[in-house]
Amino acid sequence: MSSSTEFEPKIIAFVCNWCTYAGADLTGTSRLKYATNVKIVRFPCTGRIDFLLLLKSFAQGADGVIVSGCHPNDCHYTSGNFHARRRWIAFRTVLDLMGVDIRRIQYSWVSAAEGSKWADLVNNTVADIRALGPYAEYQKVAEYLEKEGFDEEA
Amino acid sequence: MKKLRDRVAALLDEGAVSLVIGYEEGTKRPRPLFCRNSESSGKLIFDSRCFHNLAVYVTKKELVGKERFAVTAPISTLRSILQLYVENQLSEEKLLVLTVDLNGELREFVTFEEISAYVAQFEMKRGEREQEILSKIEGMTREERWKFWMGEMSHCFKCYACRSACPLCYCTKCVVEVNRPQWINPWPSPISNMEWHVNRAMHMVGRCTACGACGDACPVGIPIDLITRKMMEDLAPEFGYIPGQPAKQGNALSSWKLDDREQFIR
Amino acid sequence: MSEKNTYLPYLMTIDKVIKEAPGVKTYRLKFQDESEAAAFDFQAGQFGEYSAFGEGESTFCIASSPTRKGYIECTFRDTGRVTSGMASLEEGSTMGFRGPYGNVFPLDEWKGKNLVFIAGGIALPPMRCVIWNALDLRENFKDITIIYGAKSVNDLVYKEELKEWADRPDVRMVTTVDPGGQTADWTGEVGFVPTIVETVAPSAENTIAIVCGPPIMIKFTFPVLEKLGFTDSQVYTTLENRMKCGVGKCGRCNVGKLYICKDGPVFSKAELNFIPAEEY
Amino acid sequence: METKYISQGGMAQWFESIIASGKRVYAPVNSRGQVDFKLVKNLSEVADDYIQTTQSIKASVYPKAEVLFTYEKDHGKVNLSDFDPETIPETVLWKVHPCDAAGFKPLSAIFNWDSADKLHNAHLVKTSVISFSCAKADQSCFCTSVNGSPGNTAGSDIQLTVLPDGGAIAEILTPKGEALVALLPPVFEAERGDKKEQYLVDLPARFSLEEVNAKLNKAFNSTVWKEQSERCIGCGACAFVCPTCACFDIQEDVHGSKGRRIRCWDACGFALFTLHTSGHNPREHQSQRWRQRILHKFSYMPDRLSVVGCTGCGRCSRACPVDMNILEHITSIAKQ
Repeated sequence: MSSSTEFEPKIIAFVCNWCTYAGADLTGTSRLKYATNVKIVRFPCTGRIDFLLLLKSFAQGADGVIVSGCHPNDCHYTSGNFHARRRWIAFRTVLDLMGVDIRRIQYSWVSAAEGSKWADLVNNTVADIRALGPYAEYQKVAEYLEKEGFDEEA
Repeated sequence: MKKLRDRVAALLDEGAVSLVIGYEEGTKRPRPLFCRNSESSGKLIFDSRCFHNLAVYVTKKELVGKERFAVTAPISTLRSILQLYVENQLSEEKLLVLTVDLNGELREFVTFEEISAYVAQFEMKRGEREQEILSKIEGMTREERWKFWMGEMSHCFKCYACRSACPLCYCTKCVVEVNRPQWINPWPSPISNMEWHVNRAMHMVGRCTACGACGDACPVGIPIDLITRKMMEDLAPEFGYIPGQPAKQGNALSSWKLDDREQFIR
Repeated sequence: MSEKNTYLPYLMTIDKVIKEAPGVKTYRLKFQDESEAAAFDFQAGQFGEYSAFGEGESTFCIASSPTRKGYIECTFRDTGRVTSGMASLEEGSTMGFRGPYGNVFPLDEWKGKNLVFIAGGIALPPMRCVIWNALDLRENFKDITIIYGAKSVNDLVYKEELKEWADRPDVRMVTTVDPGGQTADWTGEVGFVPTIVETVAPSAENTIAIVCGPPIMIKFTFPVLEKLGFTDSQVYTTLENRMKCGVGKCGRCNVGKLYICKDGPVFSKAELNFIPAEEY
Repeated sequence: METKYISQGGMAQWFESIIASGKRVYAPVNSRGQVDFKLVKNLSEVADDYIQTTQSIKASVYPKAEVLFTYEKDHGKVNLSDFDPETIPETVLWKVHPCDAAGFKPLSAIFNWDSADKLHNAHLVKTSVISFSCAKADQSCFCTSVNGSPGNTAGSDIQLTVLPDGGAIAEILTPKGEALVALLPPVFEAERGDKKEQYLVDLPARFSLEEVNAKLNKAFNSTVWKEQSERCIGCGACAFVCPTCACFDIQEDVHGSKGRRIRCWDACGFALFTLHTSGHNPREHQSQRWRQRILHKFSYMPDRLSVVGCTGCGRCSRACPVDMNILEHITSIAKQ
């Protein structure tokens, strides 16, 4: 029923290979329906997901980002997700200080057995981002190159 | 001052050290001095205006050479030296640390344990400038913070003085120089400038000792030191370390706790 | 007045891909615009800036001879962002080229002389240009000797051409590999280039030696040539430094006062005496 | 060249007519504790009490990052679109110091010495410089030692020398300057015989360029480079605030099938500036890079381009985090 003018959020999901990717796979094989706004990028482990990738996603036009992996104690590499969790805490702190809209980054644990949790996660995130609207604030700045030579006043 | 000069001259004359990194009077304010013989020790000064972080030089191999050397270190430099030691960048055999304490007494630290005990007496506090800007930022809405920092970031022209002045930025190849993939664009633009400074802050988590060298070095006056300082303040209680003192249990991002906060994770 | 934008490359089509050695390829490039092709001219020794669109530009010599019209060739090793971008291109894809830049080998001055070409490893491409140039004008020169060495048999580039040169009666071809780099059926020499130059011992009489290779090879070959009686004005080399613009502006490639991109890349040993060796 | 008098009120009216003409006007503005050139609309925004802007006016004719051309890939083919000089707007730089205006000559010498640089020249054509002679200087200033002076008109289209009454001597130096005067001719009154020199700061020369040049010709292997550069931490602050430093990098910005090639500022002081792919680095040590900076400005450029690569603005000394003072270093080389 969506009209052509309704905002469809673009969402990039960075997921670990062992839990969330398998979980998302289960969502599909279980024939659970969920929003199609998400593009999945598979990583070996949440510990491998560089924080700059999240910023790159916004610069390239994403309105929201999902980062998801194994539940604590379930990491295929024992502690990758614990390291990732620490990094997320730090990353949220610095992004919040810089005034980046951290509501647009959704972190989650989704196991290989949680197909329905993945569907809920995506649906909820899409709804949240839809309510927030496009991340134009970030995208506008990302397009900017020093054309004028001197700094323009903001 | 005389005690310091005499001691440095003696160290150099005895051959106990081959180099002493200290301060001399500069054209605007004190600047780093490299004493390689006892004559130049007469130029040494050490007072409250000496705040350039000399720890930036102690990891430069072409500068310090293979022999034992000494550094005259105010508190900020001491903190950085400790952090560098924790990161296995320094050894006690190679470095002798001198300072003048609050009573004007010359002190010599042979072990890092001694430095650690000395540094622990000093609490990290915001200075007037830090307090003024940070409380302004803390009072802003998210949108205002974004506007504030984007305004600041638009001034950055990527001279990397912040990186060069930081004692803890000792990587031989920085992430900005990696071009496969090109993580951070080499030209200045507000977004890539922000990516660089966020990246710098992330690499400093649990390591930054808030010496302020990066902010002081910035030729265009961006208060970048406050990004890492605020990170330090906010994350120290969370990750269980004391600001300005190296974490005993390893660096914040190379360790973790089972009960790290996770209410933001769905 | 419409000035030309120096940085705007010619569009080229990759006409042919030749695999030379592990990681080393030669591309034959043809101009997409016929009027540009007709107006284009270069001389042996010159170089250009090659673009892989999406990755950037990289500096290589023009490896084909100016006597072979209608195309240029470049030989490169897949080592960095641009070269790996180039290596992933296929026949028929588009590349960019700016040039020709830099000075030239003074082939006219060398008329009636013997030529000795000494090259090592991936430094044969700049030499190949002038070798073919000389061979295509064979009657202009007396004896031609080519001494070429690489780390191993596998690392020799232009294998077909090495054979062709070896088979020519009017060329003395010596190929060598570093000790340990030979294969069971290797029939060439075994030894480092400077040593082989000493054994081959070309006469310095009325001869020009052109040396091109890694800095270490050049460093040890120059004294050998001196011992054989070559004066500084009889020895030529081409230098390489990192470049971005190719036209003397970006500030990278200068050696003392001289810009390799403008005053070089071809230098006689006599000219090298006036620039600081530590900067190249 | 013609000399006129313009009153304080006249200057304000003239400024307004320049703004009204639609040209972009950049002037020194004091904000965030720094004075730098910014787009302005009112004379009241222009900073008053300062010695020098942090950055030079270099960026007006040589932007920090500029698109050389754009391209689009389409099934193995590539379509190029060239840089268009028409996109550059008419720009007026207000209240430029003579040392900044003088920087255009060495900058253009680098960009045009062999082949013309289309981008730089496009900016140059569209840029007019209204300089203000200097009544003040600080201990970093040394324009008089490098062929300049507080009233040097090189590179300016109009130079104003402010008088005690708030008015100014207006030297109209070029056709571009005349065009600016033509925006409001009546405010340019007949000159009153004011002596310009009287209103300039007195800045004795600190060294002789010829002497420095002669010393540098023999200094390549001197130990002075290592001694002077020991405290240098290898950042690019000096190069980026310099009005004449022109070293650049060429980089690629790609988004899917579209891309643009970008020229951006670079600095010879960076460790990786000259690094070869092989790992070999001709200027591996900071001392070699410091030597390159000084020799390029004071030896190579005078010899090859007949222009000294320094205008004595002193910005590098002010910007340096570790007090690498160029005046101090050059003076000590001259005395050796």
